[in-house]
Amino acid sequence: MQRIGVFVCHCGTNIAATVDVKAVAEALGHEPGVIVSQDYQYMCSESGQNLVKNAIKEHNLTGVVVCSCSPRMHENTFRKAAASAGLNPYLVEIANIREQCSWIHKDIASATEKAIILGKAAVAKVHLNAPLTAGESPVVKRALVIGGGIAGIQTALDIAEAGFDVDIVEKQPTIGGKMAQIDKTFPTLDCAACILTPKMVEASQNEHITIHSYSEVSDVKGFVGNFTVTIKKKARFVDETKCTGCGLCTEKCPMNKVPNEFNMGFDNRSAVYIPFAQAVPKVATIDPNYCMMLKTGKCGVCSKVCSVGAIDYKQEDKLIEQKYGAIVVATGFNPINLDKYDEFAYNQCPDVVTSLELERLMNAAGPNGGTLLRPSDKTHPHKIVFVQCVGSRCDDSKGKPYCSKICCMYTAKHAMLIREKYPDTEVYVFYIDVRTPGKNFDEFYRRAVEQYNVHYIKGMVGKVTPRSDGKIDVQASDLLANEQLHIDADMVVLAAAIEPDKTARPLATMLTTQMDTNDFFTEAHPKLRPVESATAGIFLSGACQGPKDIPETVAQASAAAAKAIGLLVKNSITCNPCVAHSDELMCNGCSSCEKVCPYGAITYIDKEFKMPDRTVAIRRVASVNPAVCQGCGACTVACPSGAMDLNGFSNSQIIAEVDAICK
Amino acid sequence: MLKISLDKLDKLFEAVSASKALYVPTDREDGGAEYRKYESGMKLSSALNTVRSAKDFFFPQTENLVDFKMDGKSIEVIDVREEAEDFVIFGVRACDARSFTILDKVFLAEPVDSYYKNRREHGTVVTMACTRPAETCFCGTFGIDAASPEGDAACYSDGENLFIEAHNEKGQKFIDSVSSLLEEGDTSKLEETRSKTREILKKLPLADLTTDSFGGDKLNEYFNSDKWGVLSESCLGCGTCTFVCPTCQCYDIKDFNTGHGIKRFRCWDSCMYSDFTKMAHGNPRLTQLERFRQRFMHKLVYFPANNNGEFGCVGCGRCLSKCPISMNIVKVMKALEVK
Amino acid sequence: MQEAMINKAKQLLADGIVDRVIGWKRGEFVYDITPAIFETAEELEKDFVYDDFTAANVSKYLVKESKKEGKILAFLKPCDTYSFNQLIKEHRVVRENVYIVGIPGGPKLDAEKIKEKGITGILSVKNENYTLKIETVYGEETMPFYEAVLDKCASCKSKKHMIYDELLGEEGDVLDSNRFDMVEKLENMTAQERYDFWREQLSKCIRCNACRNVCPACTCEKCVFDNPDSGIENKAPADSFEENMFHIIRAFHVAGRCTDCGECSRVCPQNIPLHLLNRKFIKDINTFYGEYQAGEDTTSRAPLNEYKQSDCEANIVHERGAE
Amino acid sequence: MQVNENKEFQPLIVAFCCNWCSYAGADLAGTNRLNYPDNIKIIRVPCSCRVNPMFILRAFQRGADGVILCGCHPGDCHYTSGNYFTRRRMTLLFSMLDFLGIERDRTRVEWVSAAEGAKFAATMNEFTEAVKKLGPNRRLEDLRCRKQ
Repeated sequence: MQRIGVFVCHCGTNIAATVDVKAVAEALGHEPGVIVSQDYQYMCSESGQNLVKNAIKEHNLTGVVVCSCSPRMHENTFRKAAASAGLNPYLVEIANIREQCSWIHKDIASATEKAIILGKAAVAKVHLNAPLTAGESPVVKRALVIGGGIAGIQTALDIAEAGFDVDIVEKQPTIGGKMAQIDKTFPTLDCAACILTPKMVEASQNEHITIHSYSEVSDVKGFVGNFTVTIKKKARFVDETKCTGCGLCTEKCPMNKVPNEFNMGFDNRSAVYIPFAQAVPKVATIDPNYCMMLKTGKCGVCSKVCSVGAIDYKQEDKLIEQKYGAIVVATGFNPINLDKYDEFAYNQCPDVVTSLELERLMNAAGPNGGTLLRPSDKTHPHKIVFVQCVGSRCDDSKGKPYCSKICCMYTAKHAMLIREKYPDTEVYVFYIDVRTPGKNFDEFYRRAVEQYNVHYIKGMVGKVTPRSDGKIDVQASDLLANEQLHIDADMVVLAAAIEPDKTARPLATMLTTQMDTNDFFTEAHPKLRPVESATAGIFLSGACQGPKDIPETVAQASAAAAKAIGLLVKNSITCNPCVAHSDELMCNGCSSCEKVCPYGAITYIDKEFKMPDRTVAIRRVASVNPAVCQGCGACTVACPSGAMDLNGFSNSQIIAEVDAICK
Repeated sequence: MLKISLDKLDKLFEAVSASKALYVPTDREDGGAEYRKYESGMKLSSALNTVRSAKDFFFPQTENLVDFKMDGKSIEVIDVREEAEDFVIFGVRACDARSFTILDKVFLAEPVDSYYKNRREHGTVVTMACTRPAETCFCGTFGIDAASPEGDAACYSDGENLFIEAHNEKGQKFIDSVSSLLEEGDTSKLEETRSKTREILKKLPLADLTTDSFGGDKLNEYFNSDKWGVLSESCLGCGTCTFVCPTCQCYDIKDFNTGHGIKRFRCWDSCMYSDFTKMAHGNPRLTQLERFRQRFMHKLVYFPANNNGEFGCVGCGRCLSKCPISMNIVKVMKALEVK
Repeated sequence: MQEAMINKAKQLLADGIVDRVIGWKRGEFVYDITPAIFETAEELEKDFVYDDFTAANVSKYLVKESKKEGKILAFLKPCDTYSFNQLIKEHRVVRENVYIVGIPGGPKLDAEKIKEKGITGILSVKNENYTLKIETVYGEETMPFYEAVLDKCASCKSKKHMIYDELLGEEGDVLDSNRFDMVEKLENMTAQERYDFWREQLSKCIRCNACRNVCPACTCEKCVFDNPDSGIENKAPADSFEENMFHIIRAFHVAGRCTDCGECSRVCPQNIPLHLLNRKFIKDINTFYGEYQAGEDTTSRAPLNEYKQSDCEANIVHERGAE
Repeated sequence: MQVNENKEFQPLIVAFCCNWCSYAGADLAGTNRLNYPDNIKIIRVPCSCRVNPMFILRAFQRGADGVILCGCHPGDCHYTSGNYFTRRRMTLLFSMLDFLGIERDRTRVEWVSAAEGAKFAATMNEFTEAVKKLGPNRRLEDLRCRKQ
């Protein structure tokens, strides 16, 4: 039999002025199960709380209803009070008779009547409340950062700085990412390599950081504080521990006509290679697609020249399993493929390049040693046309609906750098809008226009046609002057839209995180939780969450690190006990709940059951991980059999409230 | 025998319904027939029988037994029983008429079911002889003559006139109440019709089905028969057969919380349901095989064992045409019977 | 076709590819055909039937049967393959334990439709050039084949099998059916007319649960209506509200999962057009969220288990059509 | 259903409010002393997606004349996606109720943020008026539950 105490608060005159609190206490005292019903001036005050505590002890209460202000205000207060008096805190319910009654109604009679109904609903609910205990789940004090670009490096450094072990998984042979390919950075025009490579070295030397280069995440299990991740270390056919990075093998390799992806294919590398001089780890990798030894078994030059015997043609992919408390996703971006953009002649004309290709063409470590030459005939271009928004802000299926955010600024940078170095070169920029919000960004762009006389023309390029004389005819419209233009350019640079890395979607599936339709990871809250994914323990860093420039990426990387550290410093996490749970006898394993869970808290297990007909059967049933579940209840409605229910807001509790209100 | 011309039937209905509720089978738009309370202009159904049996009149699908009024912590018990008003059911077929005898054995035996008895006493059953039995009919198996139905009063049609005779006092009272509309008629054509009907009954596909292999003493013979597995394997466990059956009499008693009180009601239950007769310890019949067996064993063995050999089936054929998977008592009897 | 099926089943049994066969067994009459399991060639020879009255969808039986030892052969009509696919998607059947032979589907006949014509005492029914020759104890009757076709077949959505290991007979196409016509007709009525229509229909309900128990999408271990703790348990409609609620919730629980196999209406002893409720959901899903056919595949997300940010708001219901 | 002195029909309205946005919005309406009718009785749920169609039917069964469901604006759900599921479920449910001839103005979904106290009050005022116009719920009530 329930022994329920009801406590009606006056809240000074806040409630008592419009609600007859005595009448409310009197009426609720007659409800079944209620054995004590009192009113008091300020229930949340020390003495008010004592009233509740004493009543719990004196009457051995099994449930408490406080008719007072919003539960958002004092639910915790009264739960704590109950707990200190030895009553499970989840046996307390609040009837909101202030914000939702006394403050909005003027007529005392009807406000009192409503307060009584709200109180009855709370009594009806508390009848069905079950004592709940917040579970605890230990936290593994190690973080995983997926992606070794500037975002991943920064996050890893910050986490390591706090004293936690952190592993970086990078699919390329070296960390560094896109930033390593960039020449200069806006708006300061300092050299990207000069600011990035010290960080790469720092990461490699930090005792807390382990870099798994040339590796991929192949499986993720577990949940916040306790992920088990399988990392596939791809065979690089070079013993990382032995290789000194001397580079002799790369010089001697006879297969030296492999397109060099680091330089966007503008020059060649050998089959055994180190991506670039400052690569971290500085270890050679054998490209199995080109290596003669691996393909035909005939060659072995690199093995012969290696003085430390690091070459190992028999090396195989290796799976390593590691436990982590937190995972940070930093998988970054790529420019989109421009094959569908025939109008810009990207595939027909070598002098039509993307902005990232231009970075390499202008880079001192690039194919031309930093001299800007046309890829076709290695001559100086004198007229360069930049086309903005190639594939960005597109409403057709060819491109992306969003703004890639960084193009306006890097194009201004390119234009400025070219005008600075080659003042005889004319630069045209065709744009839809110039978007330069950011510290010193607009000033930077205005310098390009005002100081460097870059021709900014509002309008889209309609067609790019390579001509037989080597020039490129650029047909465009100038929207402001309202005229059609033809420019005979030497080079055309396309600001290709950027998109999330292709590895992101399968990764999101493994991590049970959400993605938007463009494959950008979805943050837990667009304003208030921008670096967390909705899945607890998974954080987002850099362009995997949305287009970002370097300063923003680094800021977000550090923010993600801070969130991860906030998790890792805890020895265990307290779980919200108001979580879903599945009645295994009723569950039919249909997976509906799993599909609507935003947190990946539901998994399926095959379990042996004694069936009602005395047989034993293996059944697939849902299992909710209380450490991951956040208690939204989406699964409870998706479940047709009603096997899934929610602690604290159970079907029967809500129905009891409905019944009480409609009585 | 007294008669009334078939085209004056509405006059008879008007007269009866003027003083008490009269229920007649009528056609629904969807092709089925059902009993409806007679109102002017209503046409008597031409269908052989109604989809639901006539047992509803005495044993409705749900019925309120008692109310509890709750006010705060106090509970008051309210007796909802009221004396039923007189009513007449017209057009009951021979099979359904026999079903009342079977239900009486259950509900009127001690302890008497006062709710059932109340309605039974106030209801007059006017039956109607069949002239066009269907292939699913097998009332003859249970000794029922479709051409001479039981009931308080019985009607027979010869295609032009409706003849009516009383079987008891209640029936006589009914006839007396409409005697001004009736006149003495020549039954020679009627006898012809009845013998024709009996000829048809003999030609029906199930005419040779007998109960010879069944009865109260056959428990051991059939309970562990290996036929039950195959017979029940496709049973969906729905309640169609039990709910259209005129003799199924099981019910469940439940409480419904109205918010301001409790209504204790009973409703039909089905032995085909997995929670049938579920008790604190669980369920006595755990598999569909057991539940399926229960239903047919009850009709063919247990019921006759307790009721002087009377079977719990009247051969109306409803389950034959309504079972979603066409499994039925005839198939069970044919599978089990010893030839 | 029946002969070819029996031969196929005998061969698969003989080759040890399957251990059992689920099909249909001959009844007492021409139309009362029962789904059944066959284990030997002799049983098949004796009782296996596939004809114009063989309408029952056997896919739901595979929930149980596929979990037993050995492999079972199931003959699935096109409409049944949708149900089976949906069951695979919801992990209700063990695919590996079922050998599916796709067979041509309907139109199948409805004995009730014949009886509605006043034809009774049926002894045999023969289809001669789409005229039914019906022998009865009262003499021979005829009626056009198409007037006796099951409603579910009259608005057939597909003659194409969505899943099979082997096909017998020709493969058909997905059809451009008129299955939403009645739903549309109701939508165009006034609210009062719709209310009256459904009250008349649903008040016939005797809560026999045939619709639920035959439904291949209703495979819950324990139905909410049988569960005293669910808050909506009820065994018999004691009030018109309960008639409404049962059918609303039943249809809602299969919304986005119902393949429109039509079994619910076929088995309803009271001829309630239950499929209209399911079709209403299907039509709404198609209109609001894009064409979706449950059972077409085994991987797509059910419409109620996914969303788009651009989905319409619920008040679209208030904005549409006449009140 | 309540009948006050001047015999104007007073509908009973159940409002399900998600804890994070709409319930907070209702609190804000209170804090700002924005009046709305006492016909509205709020039930707090963690997220609008917790609301099972059977709760809504239950309310009508027990005598509610209108049911309104409030949640975070699309995109702002505390649980990221709950209200998107709510939107689909309720669109279909309401459409079905409409199909069965239940007055469509008895049900509503409204997105109210924690900052929209004024919107909450205005919505409740509007909804109450709309339900008043319809009169008592007769098509989806359980006669056994009607108050004598």
